[in-house]
Amino acid sequence: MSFLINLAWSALGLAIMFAVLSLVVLSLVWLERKALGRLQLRFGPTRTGKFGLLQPVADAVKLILKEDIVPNDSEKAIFWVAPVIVVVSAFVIWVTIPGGENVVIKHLPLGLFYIVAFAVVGILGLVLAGWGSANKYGIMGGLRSAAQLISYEIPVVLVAAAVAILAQSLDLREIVAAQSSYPYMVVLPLGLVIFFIAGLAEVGRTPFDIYHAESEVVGGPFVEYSGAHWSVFFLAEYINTFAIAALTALLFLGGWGGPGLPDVVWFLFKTYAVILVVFWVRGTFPRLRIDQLMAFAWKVMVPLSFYTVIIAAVYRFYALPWWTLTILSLVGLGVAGWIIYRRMSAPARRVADIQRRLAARRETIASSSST
Amino acid sequence: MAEPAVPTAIPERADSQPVEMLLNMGPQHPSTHGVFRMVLWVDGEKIVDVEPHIGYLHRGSEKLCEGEQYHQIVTLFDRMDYIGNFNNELAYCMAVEKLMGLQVPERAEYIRVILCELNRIASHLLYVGTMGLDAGAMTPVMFSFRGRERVQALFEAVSGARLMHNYFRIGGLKEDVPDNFRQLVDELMPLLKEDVEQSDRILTFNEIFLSRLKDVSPITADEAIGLGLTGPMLRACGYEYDVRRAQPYSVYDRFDFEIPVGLDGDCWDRHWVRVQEMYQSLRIVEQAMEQLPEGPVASSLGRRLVRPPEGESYVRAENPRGEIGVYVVSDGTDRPYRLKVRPPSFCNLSALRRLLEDTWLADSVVVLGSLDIVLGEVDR
Amino acid sequence: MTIPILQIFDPATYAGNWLAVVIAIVIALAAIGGMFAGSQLLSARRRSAEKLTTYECGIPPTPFAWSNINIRFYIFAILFLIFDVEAVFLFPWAVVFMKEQAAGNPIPFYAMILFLAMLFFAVIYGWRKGVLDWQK
Amino acid sequence: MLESLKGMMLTLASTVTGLRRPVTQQYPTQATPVKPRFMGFPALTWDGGVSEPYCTGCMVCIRNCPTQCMSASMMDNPKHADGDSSRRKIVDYFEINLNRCILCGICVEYCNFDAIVMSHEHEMSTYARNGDRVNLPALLDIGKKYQVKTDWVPPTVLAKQKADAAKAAADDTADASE
Amino acid sequence: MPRPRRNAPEADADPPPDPIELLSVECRATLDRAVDLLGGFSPVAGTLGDLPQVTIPSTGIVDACATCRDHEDLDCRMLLCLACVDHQERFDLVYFLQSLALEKTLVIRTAVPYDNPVVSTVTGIWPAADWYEREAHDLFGVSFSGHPDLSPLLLYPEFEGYPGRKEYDFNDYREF
Amino acid sequence: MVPLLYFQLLGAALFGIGLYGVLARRSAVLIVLSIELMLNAVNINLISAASYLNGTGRFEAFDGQIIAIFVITVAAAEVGLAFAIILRMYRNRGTVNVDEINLLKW
Amino acid sequence: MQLALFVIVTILTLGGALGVVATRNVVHAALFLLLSLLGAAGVYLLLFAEFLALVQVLIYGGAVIIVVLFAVMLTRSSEYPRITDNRQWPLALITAAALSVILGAAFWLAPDLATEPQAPAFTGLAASLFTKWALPFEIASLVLLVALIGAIIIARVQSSTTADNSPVEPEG
Amino acid sequence: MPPQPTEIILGSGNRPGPSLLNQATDGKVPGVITTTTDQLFAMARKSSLWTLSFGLACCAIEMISTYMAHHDFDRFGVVTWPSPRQADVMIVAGTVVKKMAEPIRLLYEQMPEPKWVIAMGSCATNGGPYYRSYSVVMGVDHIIPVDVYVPGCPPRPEALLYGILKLQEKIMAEAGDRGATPQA
Ligand code: SF4
Ligand code: SF4
Ligand code: SF4
Repeated sequence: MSFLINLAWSALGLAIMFAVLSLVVLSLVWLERKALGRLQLRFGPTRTGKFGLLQPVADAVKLILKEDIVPNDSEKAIFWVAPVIVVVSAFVIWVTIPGGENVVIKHLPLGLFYIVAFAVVGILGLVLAGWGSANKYGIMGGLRSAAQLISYEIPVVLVAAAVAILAQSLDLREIVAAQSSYPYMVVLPLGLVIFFIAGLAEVGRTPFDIYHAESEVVGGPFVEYSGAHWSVFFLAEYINTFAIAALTALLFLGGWGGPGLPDVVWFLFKTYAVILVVFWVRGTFPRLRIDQLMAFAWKVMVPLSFYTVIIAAVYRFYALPWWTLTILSLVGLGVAGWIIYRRMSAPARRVADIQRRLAARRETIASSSST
Repeated sequence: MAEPAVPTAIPERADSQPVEMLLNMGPQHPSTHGVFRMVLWVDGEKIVDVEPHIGYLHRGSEKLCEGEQYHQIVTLFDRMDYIGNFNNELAYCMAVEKLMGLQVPERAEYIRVILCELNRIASHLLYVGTMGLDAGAMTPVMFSFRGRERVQALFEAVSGARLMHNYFRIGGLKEDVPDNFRQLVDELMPLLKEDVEQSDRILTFNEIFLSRLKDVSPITADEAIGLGLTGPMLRACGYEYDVRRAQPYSVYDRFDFEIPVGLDGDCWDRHWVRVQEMYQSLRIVEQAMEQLPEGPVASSLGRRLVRPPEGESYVRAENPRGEIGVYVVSDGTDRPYRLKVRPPSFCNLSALRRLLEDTWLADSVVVLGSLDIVLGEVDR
Repeated sequence: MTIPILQIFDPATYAGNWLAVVIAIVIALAAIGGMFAGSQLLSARRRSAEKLTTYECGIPPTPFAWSNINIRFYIFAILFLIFDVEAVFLFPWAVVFMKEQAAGNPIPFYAMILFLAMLFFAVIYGWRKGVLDWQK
Repeated sequence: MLESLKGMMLTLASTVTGLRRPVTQQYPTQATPVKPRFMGFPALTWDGGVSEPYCTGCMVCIRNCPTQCMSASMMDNPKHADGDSSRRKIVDYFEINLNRCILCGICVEYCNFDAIVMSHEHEMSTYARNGDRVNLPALLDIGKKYQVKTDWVPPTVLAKQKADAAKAAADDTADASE
Repeated sequence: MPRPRRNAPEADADPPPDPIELLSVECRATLDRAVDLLGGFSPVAGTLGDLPQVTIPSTGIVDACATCRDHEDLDCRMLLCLACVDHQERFDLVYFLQSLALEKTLVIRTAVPYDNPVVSTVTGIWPAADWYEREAHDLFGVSFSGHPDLSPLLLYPEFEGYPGRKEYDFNDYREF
Repeated sequence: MVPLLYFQLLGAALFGIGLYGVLARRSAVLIVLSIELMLNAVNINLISAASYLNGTGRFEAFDGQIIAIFVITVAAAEVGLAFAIILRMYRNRGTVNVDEINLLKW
Repeated sequence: MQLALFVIVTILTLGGALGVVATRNVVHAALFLLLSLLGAAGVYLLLFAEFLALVQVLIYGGAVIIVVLFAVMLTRSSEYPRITDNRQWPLALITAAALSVILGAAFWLAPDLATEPQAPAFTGLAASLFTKWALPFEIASLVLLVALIGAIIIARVQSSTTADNSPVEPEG
Repeated sequence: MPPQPTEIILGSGNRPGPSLLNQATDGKVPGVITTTTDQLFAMARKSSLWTLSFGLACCAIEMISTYMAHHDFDRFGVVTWPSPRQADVMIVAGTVVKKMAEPIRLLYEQMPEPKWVIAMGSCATNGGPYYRSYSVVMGVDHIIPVDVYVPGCPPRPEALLYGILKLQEKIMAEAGDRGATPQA
C-alpha cells in the first residue's frame, strides 16, 4: 500500500515537474528574447502583457492552434515518432535532476549515468526528424545534428565521469554534497569550460547551431514541422537547455549550496545565471562550420576531456592537495587556449602582414612617382 | 570546373554514379539576399558544382527607362541598387550630363559626394550586418543598422526620403540641403564612426569569424579581372583600383583617401576591404564638409524638359559594390533610345561558380554574402 | 516528495525509482498526446495538394537522391560508439577505484589508465590517419 | 580567443547601455519624429484666403508622374466669376491612387501653383487593393492637416520672401559700403 | 570632358565638329593605336561620347577582341560591359573594354543584322561575357555561337518574345 | 513473482526471431539487426540466470552481468565493423543484398 | 504487478523483434529494433540489473541505432522501398521455430534451481569488474581498439579509392 | 509558368479554415462561449505573428530595418522564421516578378493555416513604378489573397508597423464577428 502511495506521489511529482518545466520553458523563451533584445539595444517583446510577459504564452497557444502539416513525401510514422522521442528523452532525465536538497522526484543512485544514457537517445529524435521530413535541408540538418551531438556527447560524458571521480558517486545529491566546502568550479575549471562548451553544442546553441542554421539549412531537422509538432521540438530544446544549465550548476557550481537563501532559490539562481551566459554567447558569436566544429570536438574537446579525467583520477588516487588539481586543470586550459589562439589568430597576424606589405608598396609607389 | 563559368543543364549530371545531392537554395532562402537561387550539387558537405539562377527580380528596368522621360528615370535608378541609391542616381545623372555637356554647380558636386560616401557607408554597414547574419551572428546586424538608421535619418532630412531619394537632378540637385545640414553632419559623424567601429570590432577579428572567412574562395587578381570583378571584390585580391582614383569623376580628385586592398582575395579580405572603406569614406565626408562651398545647387536646366542631343555616352563610377557603368543612347527626344547599365553586382555574381569551387556548403552562404549582391541591380 | 535512498540494494526503493522513470515516460507521452490532440481538435485546417509538398525554397521539390551522404558521418558514428562503450566502463570505475585502493587493491586504477591509453591511442591513430579532418 | 572575449565585452557593454537606453522607437505609443522635408503621400493644399484649393487642375503633375497614379479634371472657377479668386480655372475632380504612388515628389516639383505637397502622412494601410484611392476632399483634408502642422507657406511665396530678404540684405550691404 | 552644349538652335549655323577631334589626347592615341592594331578587321574609327570607338564587322569580333586583350599597348583585360542596342534594322553590340593598368577604355562596336542576329561568343576571351551574352540573348534574341549555354537568364523559359527590342510593347496598365 | 522460466522462454523466442531474420532476410543491414536480436536474447538469458541463480552458488550475479557487459561491448564492436564492411560492399558492388554478392569476385 | 510489467516488456521486446524481421522498410526495422532493445532494457530492470538496463539504453538506444541509421542512409538506394526476403524464408521459419521450441523445451525441462531474484549493488559489480574481470576488461579494450581501427581502415580505404580511382561500376 | 489569373482578387477575407471543433460544434455551442474562446485565440494569434523571412526587393530593406533595433518588430511579437511551415504572415516586400510568382504561390500554399499576407509597398500592391513592365505581376493579389496593403515606396518602418496593427485589428475583428471583415 505504501508502495502505491509512493507511486502516486511520484506520479504527482512528475506531473508537477512537467508543468514546472513548461513554465520554465516559457520563462526561458521570454528571457531569451528580452536578453537578446537588450544585447542588441532594443526591448524585445513589450506589447503582449506587461513587459511582454505573456508573449511566450501567446506563442504557445498560437502554435497549438496552428495547422499541423504532415507533408506527403515524408515518412509519416517517423515524422510522428521523432518529436516524441526528443521530448521523452528530454523529460525523462528530470526524474533525477534535483532542484534542491529534497526537491527531487527520485534520487537514483546511478543518477549521472542515467542522465548520460537517456540524453543520448534524444539525438536519435533529431536524426529521425530530418529523415522523416524527406526534405533535403532536413536531412542535411539531421545528419549534421547527429554528427555534432555525438561528437560533443563524448566530452560531456567524460567530464561527468571526472566529476564522478572527484565525488566518488554517481548520485547527484552526493555530488552536490561533496561540493559543500568548495564548488568543483574551483578545482576543475577546465571541466567547467569543457562541460559548458560541449553543453552549448549539445543543445545546438550559437556558435554550435550548425544543424538548424537558418542561413544555411533553414531550420535543419525542423524545417517541415509546423504547429504542435514544431512546438514539441521547441519545448524539448529549451528543456534541454535548462537541463544543461542545471547540470552545470549541479556539477560545477555547487548546486543548491549557498548561504542564506533556500536551496531551490540558489539552484534556480545559478541555473539562470548559466543560461544568461548561454544567451550572451548566442548574442555575440558567429557559428562554426561543420568541419571546424568536428575538428574542435575531436581535436580539442576530446583530448582535453581525457586529460580532465586523468588528472581527476590521479589527484584522487594519490590524494594530492586540491590546489594541484586547480593548477593542473588551469595548465590544461592555458595550453589548449594558447594552441587555439596560435592557430586561430594566424589570419589576424597575416593582416598585420598585409598592412606592412601595403605600406611598403605604397612607399615604393610614392618614391617612384616622386622621382 | 576548370573552365570558368560554364553552366550545365539542371536535371542530371554526366557522371554515372550519382554521388552528389542536388540542393536548391532560394529563391526564398534567408541567406540569398533577396530572390537569388542557386542549385548546388553537394557531395556530403562539399560543393561540387553550382548553377546560379537569377531573374527572380527582373523588372525590366532598362526597357522601362526607354519609356520614361529623363527626369523620371532617376526614380528607376533609385530602385536598381536599392542600397546605394545616391551612388546610382549620381551615375545616371553624370551620364546624361555628359551627353548634354552640362556643368554641375560646384556645391552640388560636393553635396553629391558627401551623400554618396555616406551612402557607401550605409551600404557597407548593411553588408557587415548581413555578413554577420550569414555567418550566424545576430548582433552585428543590430549594431550596423543603428548606424544605417542614423545615416538614413540624415538622408531623410536632406532629401525627404529614407531610401528612394530622387534627389539628384540632371545638372544639379533637387534643392539645397537644409540649413542645419552642417550641424546634422557634425552630429552624425562621431556617432557613425562609433557604429562603424563597433560593427568592425565585434566581427572582423573574431576568431570564429576569421576561421569562417579566411582562405575561403580565394581568387587571384588576374582571374578576377578576367571575370569582370570590380570594386571591393577586385581590391581584395590586392589590385589597387578604384574608379574614384583612376578616373576621378565629380570632385573626387580633391580628396585625400586611401584605397584599402587585401592580399589573398578571399572572403575575409573582401570583408576587411569593405570595413576599411567605411573609414575612408568617413574621411572623405569630413574633407568634403570642410571644403563645401556656397553657391547654387540647382540645375541650370530648371524644370525644363530634358532633351539631350542625339548621341551616346558611357560613364563609370565607383558604387559600393563595384564599378557601375551607365550607357545612354539618345535620339534627341525626351526619352532615351536605349539605356544600359553595367551593374557591379551582376558581374560579381556571374563569377559565383568560380568562387564556389572547392568550398563547403556553409561557405556558399558566406561567399555569397561577401559578394554583397543587390538583386535589384543584378536582375534590373 | 523524496524517499530516502539506500546505497545498498533495496528492492522497494528500486521499484519506486524505476517506476517513476516509467511514469515520467508515460507523462511525457500523455502531455505530447494531449498537445497533439488539442491541436488536431482546435487548429484551423484547409488542406491542399500543394500545402503538402516538400518545402524547397519555393521551388517545386526535386526528388531526393538518397545515395550519397558523406561516409565521414559514419566514421564519427563508430568513434562515438566506441567511446560510449568506454563510458560504460568509466562510470563504474569512477566510483569504485578509490574504494578498492582503500582496500589495498590498486589494480583497477592502472587497469583503467591502460584502457584509456589504448582508446587515446585510437584517437591519435585516427588523427594521424586524417579521419578527424573531415576533408573530402 | 582574445578577440572573442573582446566581442563578448562589447555585447556586454551594449547590454548595459541597452538597459539604460535602447535605441528603439516605441512606435505606437511614441510619436514618430519625421524630418521636416519628409515626403509622405502627396496631398492638395487649401488656400485659406479664398477657401478653395490651390490646384487648378492643370494636369502638369499628372503628366509628369512616373506611375500615372493621378487623374484630375478642371472646371471654371465660380469664385473667379464672382471676383473672389484670381484662379480662372479650378480643380473639379482629383484623385490619387496612393497605393500606386511611389513618393517621388515629382508632382510637387512640377506643379506651378503650389497646389500639391508631400504631406507627412505615411501610415495608410488598408484592407483593399485600392483602399487608398483618395479623392479631392480627402486629399485636401490631408493637405490641411499638413498645412496646419507645418505652418505651410507656399514655396513660391517663400522663395520670393527669401529673394526679397536677400535683396534687402544686399541693398543693406550696398548701403553700408557706400 | 564636358563638351559645349549643342542642342541650341544656333548650332545649325556651323557644322558640328568631328567628334574624333574632340577626343582627349590619350583617347585619341588609344584610338589610333587600336585602329592600327585591328587593321585586319577593317576598322572604322569613331567615338562614343568621349571614348574612342572602333567599329568592326561582326565576323572578326573574336579575333579583334583577343587582340585587344592580348596586345600590350591595349591590354584590355577587363570587359566592362556588353550592351546590345536595337536599331530596328540592325543590332549594335557594344563592347566596353578596359585596361586597368593603362587606364584606358576602348569601345568595340559591331553590327549584326536583324533577321539573323548571330555573332560568335567572346566568353573564351573574357569569362565575364557569359552573362552579358545570355542576357542579350534573352532580351534581344541575339545568338552567340559557341556560347556554352544560352538558356534564359533573366526570363523564364516559357517567356515569348524579346522584350528588349523596340517592337515589344510596354505593358498597358489601366486602373483609371 | 515471475519465474525464471518466463525469462528464459522470452530469450528463446527472441533468439528464434533473430535467427529467422538472419536466415530469411536478404539485406545485409537487416541481417546485422537480426544478429543484434540474437545477442540480446543471450543477454537476457545471462542476466536472468545471474539474477535468479545468484544464491545457488553455481553462478555469481556479478559474473552474469559482467559477461553481459562484455557481450554488449563485443556487439558494439561487431556492429561497427559489420556496417563498415557493408558500406564498403555497397560502395563497391552497389548492393547490400547478400545473395547478390559473390564474395569470391570481390 | 510484476507479471503485468513482464508481459508489457515481453510484448515490447518480441513485438519489436517481429517488426525487425517483418517490416519492408529498413528505417522502420531500425526503429523496431530500438523498441525491442528498450524492451530488453525493461527486462533487465525487472531482473534488478539497473546498470545493465542503462548500458542497454546508452549503447543500443543511443549509439548502435545511430550507427545503424547512418549505415542505412549510406546504403540507401532505390531498392529499399521493396526489400524482399530470401526465397528460402519458409525454411528459415521452420529452422528458427524448431530452435526456439528446442530451447524452450530445454529450459522447461531443466531443473528449477532459481531462488528469489536479486541483484548486486552497483559498487559490488563495479569492484568485481575491475578485479576479477580485469583481464577480460583489458581484452575488451583491445577489441574496441581493433574494431575502431578496422572500421576506420575499411571505411577510409574505400573513400580514398573512390576519390582517386574512378568508382567501380555498380552492378544490378 | 501557368497562366496568371487575369481578374484581380480584391482584398479577400482570408480567414482560417474551420477547425475540427468548429465543424463538430457548428451552431451547437452557445455563441458567447465560442466568441470568447475565439477572441482569446485571436489574441494569441495576433500577438504572435511570425513572419516568413522573405524579402523581394527594395522594400525588403525597410522591412529589415523594421526588425532591427530602431523599430524592433520583436515588441509586437513578430519574429521571422525561414521556413513557411512555422510562419503565420507572409510580408510580400517588393516587386513580384512573373518568374517569382510561382514560388510565392507555393510558399503561401506551404504555410499552415491560419495565415495572412501583407502586401508591402506599391509594387506588391499593384506594380508600382513597374506598372508598364513586361515581367512584373501587377500586384501580388493576382497570385495569393492579401489581407493588408501597406502603401508607400518603400513604406517607412512605421507604416509597416501600422500595417501590422491593422492586421491585428483584422484578426480580432474576425474573431469577434465571424463572417464580417472590418471596415477599411
Ligand atoms: S509623388 Fe510621384 S508617384 Fe506620387 S503622385 Fe507625385 S509624381 Fe506621382
Ligand atoms: S496639383 Fe498643381 S500641377 Fe497638379 S493639377 Fe493641380 S495645379 Fe496642376
Ligand atoms: S514599392 Fe518601391 S521600394 Fe518597394 S519594392 Fe517596389 S519599387 Fe521597391
